[in-house]
Amino acid sequence: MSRSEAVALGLTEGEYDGIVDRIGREPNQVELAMFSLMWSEHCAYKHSKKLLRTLPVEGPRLVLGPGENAGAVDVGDGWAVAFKVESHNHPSAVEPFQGAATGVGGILRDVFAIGARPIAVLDSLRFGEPTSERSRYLLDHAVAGIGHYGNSVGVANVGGEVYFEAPYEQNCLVNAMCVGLVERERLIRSAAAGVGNKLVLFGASTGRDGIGGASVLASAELGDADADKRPTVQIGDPFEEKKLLECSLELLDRGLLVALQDLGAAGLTSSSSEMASKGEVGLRIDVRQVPLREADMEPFEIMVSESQERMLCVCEPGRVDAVLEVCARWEVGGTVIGEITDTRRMEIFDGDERVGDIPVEALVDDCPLYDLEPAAPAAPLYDAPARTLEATAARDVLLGLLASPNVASRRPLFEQYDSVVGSRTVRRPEQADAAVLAMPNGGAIGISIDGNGRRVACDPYRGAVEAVLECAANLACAGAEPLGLTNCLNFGNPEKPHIAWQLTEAVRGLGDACRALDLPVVGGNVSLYNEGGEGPIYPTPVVGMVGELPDPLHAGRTGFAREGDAIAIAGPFAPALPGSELAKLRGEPLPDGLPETDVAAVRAAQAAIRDAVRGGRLSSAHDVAEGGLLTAVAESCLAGGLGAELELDVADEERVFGEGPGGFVVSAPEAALRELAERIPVTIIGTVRGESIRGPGLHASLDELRAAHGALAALFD
Amino acid sequence: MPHGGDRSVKFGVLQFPGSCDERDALLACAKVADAELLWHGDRDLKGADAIVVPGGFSYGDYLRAGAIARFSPVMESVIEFAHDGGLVLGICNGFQVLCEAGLLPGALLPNVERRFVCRQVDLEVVDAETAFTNRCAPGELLSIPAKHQTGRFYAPDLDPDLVVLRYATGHCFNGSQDEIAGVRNAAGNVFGLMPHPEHAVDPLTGSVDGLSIFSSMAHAGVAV
Amino acid sequence: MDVVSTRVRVLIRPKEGILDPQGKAVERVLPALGFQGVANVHVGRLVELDVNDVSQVGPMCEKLLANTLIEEYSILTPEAEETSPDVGPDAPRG
Amino acid sequence: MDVVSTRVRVLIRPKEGILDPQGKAVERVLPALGFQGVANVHVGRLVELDVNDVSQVGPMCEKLLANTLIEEYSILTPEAEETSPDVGPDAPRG
Ligand SMILES: Nc1ncnc2c1ncn2[C@@H]1O[C@H](COP(=O)(O)OP(=O)(O)O)[C@@H](O)[C@H]1O
Ligand SMILES: [Mg+2]
Repeated sequence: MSRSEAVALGLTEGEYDGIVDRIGREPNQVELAMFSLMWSEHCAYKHSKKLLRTLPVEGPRLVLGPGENAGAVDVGDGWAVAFKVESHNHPSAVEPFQGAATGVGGILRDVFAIGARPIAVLDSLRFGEPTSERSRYLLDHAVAGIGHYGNSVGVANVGGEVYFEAPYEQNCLVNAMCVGLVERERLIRSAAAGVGNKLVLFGASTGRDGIGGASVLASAELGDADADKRPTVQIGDPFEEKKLLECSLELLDRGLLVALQDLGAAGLTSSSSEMASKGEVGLRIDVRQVPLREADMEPFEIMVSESQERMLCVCEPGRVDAVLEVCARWEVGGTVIGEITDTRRMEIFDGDERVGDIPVEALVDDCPLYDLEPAAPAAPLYDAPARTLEATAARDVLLGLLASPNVASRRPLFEQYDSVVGSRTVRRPEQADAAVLAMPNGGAIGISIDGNGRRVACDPYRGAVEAVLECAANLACAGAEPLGLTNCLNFGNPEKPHIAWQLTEAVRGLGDACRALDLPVVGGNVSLYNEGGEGPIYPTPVVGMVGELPDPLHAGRTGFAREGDAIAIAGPFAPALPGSELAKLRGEPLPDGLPETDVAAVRAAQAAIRDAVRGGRLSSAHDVAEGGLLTAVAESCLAGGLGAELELDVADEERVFGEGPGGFVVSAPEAALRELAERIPVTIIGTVRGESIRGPGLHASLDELRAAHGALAALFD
Repeated sequence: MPHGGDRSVKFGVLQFPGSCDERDALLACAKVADAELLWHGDRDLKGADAIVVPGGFSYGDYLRAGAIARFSPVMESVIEFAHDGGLVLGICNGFQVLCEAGLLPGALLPNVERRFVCRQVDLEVVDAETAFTNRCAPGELLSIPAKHQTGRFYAPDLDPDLVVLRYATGHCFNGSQDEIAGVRNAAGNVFGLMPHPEHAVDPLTGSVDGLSIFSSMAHAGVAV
Repeated sequence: MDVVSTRVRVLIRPKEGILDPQGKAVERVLPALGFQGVANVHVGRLVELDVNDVSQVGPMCEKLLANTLIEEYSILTPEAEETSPDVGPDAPRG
Repeated sequence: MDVVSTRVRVLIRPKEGILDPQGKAVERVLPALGFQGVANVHVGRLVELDVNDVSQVGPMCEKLLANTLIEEYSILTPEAEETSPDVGPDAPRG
């Protein structure tokens, strides 16, 4: 194989030379295919690994940190919760239905690969403005794909987020998070162990799906040549996944496995070599044993195929029959394809012929890591958004905000997802700021996913801090205390200094926020090169968080619940208009920087809110986010079906529509609010009453609010 | 026991490779009686007094929802069991399986809006005398989640006496004929509905109204 | 063995009179994409299969491939004209 | 107006090499129902429509009816033999 072929596969000349150096000769086709994937950005994290090492990964409740297929935290009584978020951006930009569906499939496998039963999915989406036909198409099909896959496998989709911003027009983001439940002692690792043990592939047969797909796709900017990459889309089959899931868990239940690993990006190549690397062993694989969907596949194609719904396990030779029996019962066709050796080499055979022979370490660990060369941009990177709102009267601004795509109700999306399967969903979407799921030990967990890319574009450091705080605030409103965090770093081309700067600053923000909250990062994913012809996406670190609450009966609610309750704004809330949703609707350019946040004060406010919710002292709690205070009040009105009488100076736009972390709209009897005021700032702003929002200079009926808030329905005709 | 079920009754809950709701159904049954999962590939109903065909996607729902599942070995036994008068409840996909198997009248078509919808709906008890609703009051409203893409009930020339549950006004999102949510067979021992009573058996998750379906069956199971 | 197999296509569509929301949706979208003069759109299923015995396809449809309460089907074989049980090609049976 | 419309059928199926779990599922269940000698089962979609201008059907398929990334289609008109873009009926285009 030649250097030019290596370059065509996405390697640099220097990397190619490095490969030749490490194996002592030119790689053949199979070896080059394997290297090109394992040394891709997607698998090797070559532009992000050094940064990721700066994130805190320790915590008292940590069970499994980064490095495994999913991270996990302890939720008590022997139970652990596993979770991870992953991107499927490029595949979804090419084929949104299958791209999003297989994104869900992939993250489910990561979770059951460590032995956890997936119990929840959340999805985090970014599209261009819905005025664009392409954005509507992507939205429609991505949501349908997510629903199709998760609903069919029977994992509740309990939350998510979607933003519409012009910079995502050419490059949508589809991130999916999965949460699983496992008894701690049942967790299984992916390290291959035991020389002579057998490698069993089970699940779907192998076709040409995604050959040169995800890895190459995820490592190259999408240009006009998209069409050429199309034939490689992966197709998902959730029915196969469901069988694979049950089969995997049964294999573990019966104690038949030494190691388990899913096949994701780079297929058999990455799954097998990573198992070998972690276990410090070698593997011998015969591609001829791999059940194929298409007869004439080349060994290299078999090694890199990204056919979905496949798993790899290691078992002792004496247990092979039992393993294959369980596979047969679940109709997922298990096949022994190789065994563990002590060579620390990946030896690939086609029958008797050795077609590849690479040191595991060279393949998995030796990819050069690059230093970023960050430079803050001298001029704004992003155009000002288009002006879409002219109104200035508070009522019209409020209705405009409620109808804006980033604020409007997500019901038309989430109703396409089964949020109740499993019978443990205590809070569904729009009932609370975080989803709440009951746990087998009588407690519950809260889950949220968040990340406002526009704020990060304004200020990569503070925007990333805000994403973490927002997620934690959502949990606090549900009464949950964060235990751990996962993240997906969606950025443009890191080889460009300004993108490198965004990435570096955002990771610094994530790390600082996590340290300030004493939260470990349990895992995550990085998606780079998210750029279209028109420039990079907004830098979008998506943060997923899992927290615990002792008693699901006291899970918080967003909606006002009782006429006569006092309404208050609580917390160290210092709103500002620049960078807000209202500023966007008014077409204002992004500010260069966001106000500094007193993270410790926000943390204290979250603790106070959480305690009050857990104690049953608050009727409702909702954090102030996009659209500011008045929008948050309106959302609590709509969620509870109750109006509000407010004493607020609505002419003070900064106060009622400005944004910033640390604010909570709460409702409760006055005495409870006085008690809360002993811990954090609390200002009573009105009373829960009637069927409208009213106050000096403000009147809008619940029906008017509801109609505005329902704006997204029109996108799903 | 809150709903006066009877431990001497035993539910069998079918499990297909793609069932999603069988564990939830099993737990719901276990609240009122004994319950056990029955594997799709086995013909043995293990002495069950009542059968639940749960929701999910049985065999992936390829071709048509429930089309392939009806030919499974366990369904052969269930068909026989039903013909002998045994109580059979089909939920969502299970309802579709029972229609495909000819145990219930009609068929289920794609929702008028084509999309999958997951929503808490109110169901009106039209007939409170059946083996599946004897613990309900006539006209009572049950709040139960519905979640499906193929739930538009269609049965030309349906005997109106067979209608057991109807969607309350404004709650029928799928376009079902006469807003029918659940029907029984003429003999009264087989019942199917699209919404999911097994997800409404615990106040924590929003409603306990689904429990009365299971406790009615447990009650009727003793009587049989 | 010397069995010759035949490629058969089964066309399955919603019975007449049954609301076909998929067909309606396509019909509604086409004009917006610039396609005029389209009517009576119906969306159904296509099953293609190689069979040794073409006479078995009818029973397969009745038993599995179609639900004749809601669907009608017709069978296309390479030699024969379109066949559908009982009736001619333009008024396929239900 | 005197436009004559034509009933056209569009047959859409998974492209070769693309996973077709439906086809596989049907193929697996048929023998169990007593139907032997069936192979290569594929399940796809059927769109039937009346059009004034048959030449528009190809563009409709490209733009809306088929997902040409993963599906291939062929067009059946009453007069003409089956047409599919570029290639003959037995090797429908991808
Ligand atoms: N942004 C991130 N923060 C923390 N950990 C990360 C991040 N991105 C990736 N990781 C960790 O790096 C490892 C490799 O990730 P990935 O290649 O996505 O795994 P997989 O192939 O199992 O999906 C995982 O353990 C993952 O959790
Ligand atoms: Mg993995």
